[in-house]
Amino acid sequence: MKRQIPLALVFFFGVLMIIQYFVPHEASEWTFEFLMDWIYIIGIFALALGIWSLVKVSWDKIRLRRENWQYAIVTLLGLVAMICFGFDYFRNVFNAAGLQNFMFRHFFDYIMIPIQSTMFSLLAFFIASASYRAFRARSLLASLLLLAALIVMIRFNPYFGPLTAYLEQTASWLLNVPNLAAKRAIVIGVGLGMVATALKVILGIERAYLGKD
Amino acid sequence: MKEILMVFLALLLAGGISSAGAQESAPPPDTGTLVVTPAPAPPAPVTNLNAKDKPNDHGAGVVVTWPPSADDVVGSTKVFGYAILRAATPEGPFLERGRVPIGEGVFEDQGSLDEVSPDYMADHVDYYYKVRVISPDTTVYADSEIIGPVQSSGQWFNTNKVPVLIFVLCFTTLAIFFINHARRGANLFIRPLAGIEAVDEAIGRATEMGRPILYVLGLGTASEIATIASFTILGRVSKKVAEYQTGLIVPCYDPIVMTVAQETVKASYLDAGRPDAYNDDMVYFVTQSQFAYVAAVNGTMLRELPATNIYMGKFFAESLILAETGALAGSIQIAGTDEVAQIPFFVVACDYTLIGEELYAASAYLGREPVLLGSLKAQDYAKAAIMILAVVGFLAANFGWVDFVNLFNVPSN
Amino acid sequence: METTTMSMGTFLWTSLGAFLTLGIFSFLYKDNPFYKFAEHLVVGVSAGYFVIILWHNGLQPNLFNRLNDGNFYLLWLNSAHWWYIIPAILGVMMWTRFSHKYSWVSRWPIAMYIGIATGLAIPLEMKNRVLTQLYASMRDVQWNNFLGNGFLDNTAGFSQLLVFVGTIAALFYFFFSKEHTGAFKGVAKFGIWILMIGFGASFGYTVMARISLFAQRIQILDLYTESSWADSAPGTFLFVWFIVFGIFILLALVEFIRWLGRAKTA
Amino acid sequence: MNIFERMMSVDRRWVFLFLALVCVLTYKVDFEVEVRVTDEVRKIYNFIDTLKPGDYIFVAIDYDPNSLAELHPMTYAIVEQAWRKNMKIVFTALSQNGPGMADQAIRDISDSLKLVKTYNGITYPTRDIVNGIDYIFLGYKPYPALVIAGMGQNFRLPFPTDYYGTPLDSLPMMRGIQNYNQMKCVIDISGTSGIDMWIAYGQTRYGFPLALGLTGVMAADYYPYLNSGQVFGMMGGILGAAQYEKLADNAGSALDMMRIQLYAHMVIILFIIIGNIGFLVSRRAKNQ
Repeated sequence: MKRQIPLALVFFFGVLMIIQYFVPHEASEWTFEFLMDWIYIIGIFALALGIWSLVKVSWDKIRLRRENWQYAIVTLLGLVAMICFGFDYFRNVFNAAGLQNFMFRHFFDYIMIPIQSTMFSLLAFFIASASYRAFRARSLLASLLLLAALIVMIRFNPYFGPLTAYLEQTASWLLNVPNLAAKRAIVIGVGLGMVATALKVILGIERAYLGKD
Repeated sequence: MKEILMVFLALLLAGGISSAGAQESAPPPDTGTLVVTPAPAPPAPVTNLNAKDKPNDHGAGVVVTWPPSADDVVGSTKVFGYAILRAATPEGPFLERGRVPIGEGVFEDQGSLDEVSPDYMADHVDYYYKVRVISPDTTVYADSEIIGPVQSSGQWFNTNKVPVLIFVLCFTTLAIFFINHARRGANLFIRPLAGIEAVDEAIGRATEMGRPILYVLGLGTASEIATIASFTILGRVSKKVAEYQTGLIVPCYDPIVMTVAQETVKASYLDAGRPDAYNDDMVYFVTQSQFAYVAAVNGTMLRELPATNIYMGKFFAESLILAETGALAGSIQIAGTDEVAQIPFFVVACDYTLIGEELYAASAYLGREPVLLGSLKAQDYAKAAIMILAVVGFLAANFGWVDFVNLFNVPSN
Repeated sequence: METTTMSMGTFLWTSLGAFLTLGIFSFLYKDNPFYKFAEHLVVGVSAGYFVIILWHNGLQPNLFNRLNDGNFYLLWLNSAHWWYIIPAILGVMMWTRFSHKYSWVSRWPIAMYIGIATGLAIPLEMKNRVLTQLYASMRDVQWNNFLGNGFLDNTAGFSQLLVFVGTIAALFYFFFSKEHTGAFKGVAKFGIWILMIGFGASFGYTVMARISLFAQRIQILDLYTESSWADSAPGTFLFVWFIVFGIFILLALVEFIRWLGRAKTA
Repeated sequence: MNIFERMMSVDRRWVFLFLALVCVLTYKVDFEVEVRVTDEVRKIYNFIDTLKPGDYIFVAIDYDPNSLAELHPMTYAIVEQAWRKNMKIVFTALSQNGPGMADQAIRDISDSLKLVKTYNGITYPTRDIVNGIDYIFLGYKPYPALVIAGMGQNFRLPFPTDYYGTPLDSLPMMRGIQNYNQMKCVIDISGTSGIDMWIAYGQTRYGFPLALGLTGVMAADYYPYLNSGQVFGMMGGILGAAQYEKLADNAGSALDMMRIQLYAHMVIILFIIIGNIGFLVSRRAKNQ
């Protein structure tokens, strides 16, 4: 009961969706629409798990006074504040007015955007320090990689006079020929890998997602 | 004044006669101009036209094809284009369904399936078609004979997609054959991968130094292929960790991945006969926000100073930060991802990197599990087939044997 | 980027944004309370944001709108689209994932979801990644224009030949059933060379991506400082502006003095 | 410890400081960086240029604040060009924080539409952008693959109402609009793996013309799809955005940022070369 039915479900829905791809008839379009309608709703409930898990982790952190527990309060306050603003101070929960709420929008524009984009701009510094200390031409392959990288990085640099056009052409050739061949092989390989793993899941061979009971 | 009237009447009569069989199609508009021009001869009507149900569609579609009319010659002023008319009965009212410019020879009459829409076109109902050659002057045209009855219907199999079906079926039989072959204990050869040998070495190193192993499953969700492969590798790594009693830290990004990882690690500890050593805190959820997750994992790295970091799964922009901080913490780093955009960073900053589907090979090789082994061999033989097909196709394309190449061309609707 | 004068409200909000930006940048120096505050704040705020988006954009239109003609007490069974309750129930079943005893209940919706996701993926991924790329590699090489016109011509015959041979060699590198010995060793080596050039090209492109993230932050801070100076009544703005930048300048000074102290004793 | 090992052991924060100084100083000096246009970007511009007023295009804004720097300029340039030519746009945002990005972009571009501007010699009058007439914003749904496949059937399947909660059928612009067939093209501006979903579940299944706006990280990996014709045009990273801004004669933050890019790249190249010279010297010293 605990394992047979989920595996049967996976097999049934998997094969159904494969057949659906090959059948243009209106009935197959109808089943596709019907299943999609259901999956969106199930998917949203699944994502609610993530929120619940964050709240649980933060709450445990506060209750057990774990390290940095004061900041967990900031997390929960931020969560509650956004939910309160998003529902327009709980005035209208069932219409999308909350999305236009002044505080909701400003929290997004002046808290989420600065923090998230600044966090990623740290990457520019990490690349600088990594290129200074980590990117070594240890082997022939690594030096090949670095050489190609340098050519692509110089391509829009105008300070090479007559050489600029050649650099630009080399970089464009590099991107359109060897890079194309490499990425095509990877795409074919990854495609086969995806189909293989998806097949194993449908045939019930791959059961990791169910876990052991 | 009388002569003008007479000529006018003649014009009307001429218009009436020439449109033989035209029932109440739009009456020729009153030209009203006093200039009298002899009625130009109507263009040659279309002959032996053909109408059949549109193949590979979901119904309500008929394709009408016709050879160009005799006057449809390049630059001819007589033919302006073709109009296609449809009626429920041979005598019934003919409604214009569409126009096609000069030189065209095919028209798809696509109706709608839902009864409410004005363009409703029922399946399995007789329809009659005729093609009208229209000239710049709307009063002058020539109709072809009426053909029918023709019925539109939805097909149960899209013949354009046969190549995809063949590839999927061949691959499925290949996979099932090799998996059963592997299950019956056949020793299937896989060449050793540098990255995998390093994983065992690194687990040994972590045990000697008595420092934990950090395993990051990446940012993928539980249904993504790379994450499923990463579960298998995590299963194997945690089995070894259970035997050697080394610490294991698994910060997770996605709640479903976390719960599945917990069960995988619990199962491995069970297999290693040490269910007591497992506690849920080893595998914990951090956050669903990408960068906050990375900052938290960095903090763990600098605090715990793990001997080995293993990154297996789907990684995005944060891969460099993980590898950089890992290098700072002085641990051996083994990475594997099928996220092609992040592989250069792992190749450069980590000791070993599994490129693209070497990650899948690693989960098969490490797991030595017949199922993974079988599916990997199936992929290998499929890859061999593709390489051979590509070479043959390449030679075919270069020596003019084009229809072999077109076998692989699948239109996308 | 022309500077616009600011109202008081916008100024305060931008100052908050600037403060948080500098808070995150302070992580470059070392992990400090400002960074932790900003990091934990964004985790909470983005989770809250996601809840609202999932509610207003997800459950509201797809589930509640369709059920609102029924009433709550009859479990919406009397609404016109009563069958939408079933996915909702399946969704709630997903929540049993956390209770150890009933976690097997959550396997049904997960099985359904993974079944549909993988079933959808197989034909499409096979066609999109394998078949289309295979068809694209069967191209006729322009033997007459083999060396191409100009320095390194993408459309030249030798480029097209190199694309084909490179693809085959790189594919062979990912072939795991044959030990790379003898002639195959050369093919695999050529394959990994092509792969490394491909990764180098990605690396070069990625460096530009990372730098533009930091460059945009400079643009925003520059625009913010310029427009707050340009305002007619700088009195209040100057005061708040100094607080925001002042804190970090002060911190830098403190660290610099401590560093000097350490340099003397080391 | 020879000179290179001492150089390597310098604290990484000095490296950060050096890069920050270089970038800030180059931003303060005003000079023009000449950008040459590659034909992957030109194809997108030409395609949109040939479209007529009243045509529908589909813009998918699938990125988060963390790739705003490269992708916002692309969205601004394309959407402004489309709206200036009186085209109608259907927006979606399939990444977690996408709705906020799209909301901000729509607001900013509608404001900039109120100014009279001349691009490539053509003067465009002010225009008021009205939701429901000039654009539809469908909002967010989780699991992009299933949403993209669903929209191929009918937009109303995954999106019964738009982002603001109004049902699609009550929006004048959506009359007669069923799925991708009524769209002249789909432009996916994304920083996540949502791009593969658009290619596999969208273009491969429904066959509409697809153009991509990618972050620099992913740009190099999509050349196979450009070569095989699944994608007709591609803008890669900030350079792609700058090229598009140059073509549209609408200088925005991308062109303004190019001078920082130029000098920062020189810094990185310098670091790599120095690092590797140090590495070679110390390795040769070790071998002796």
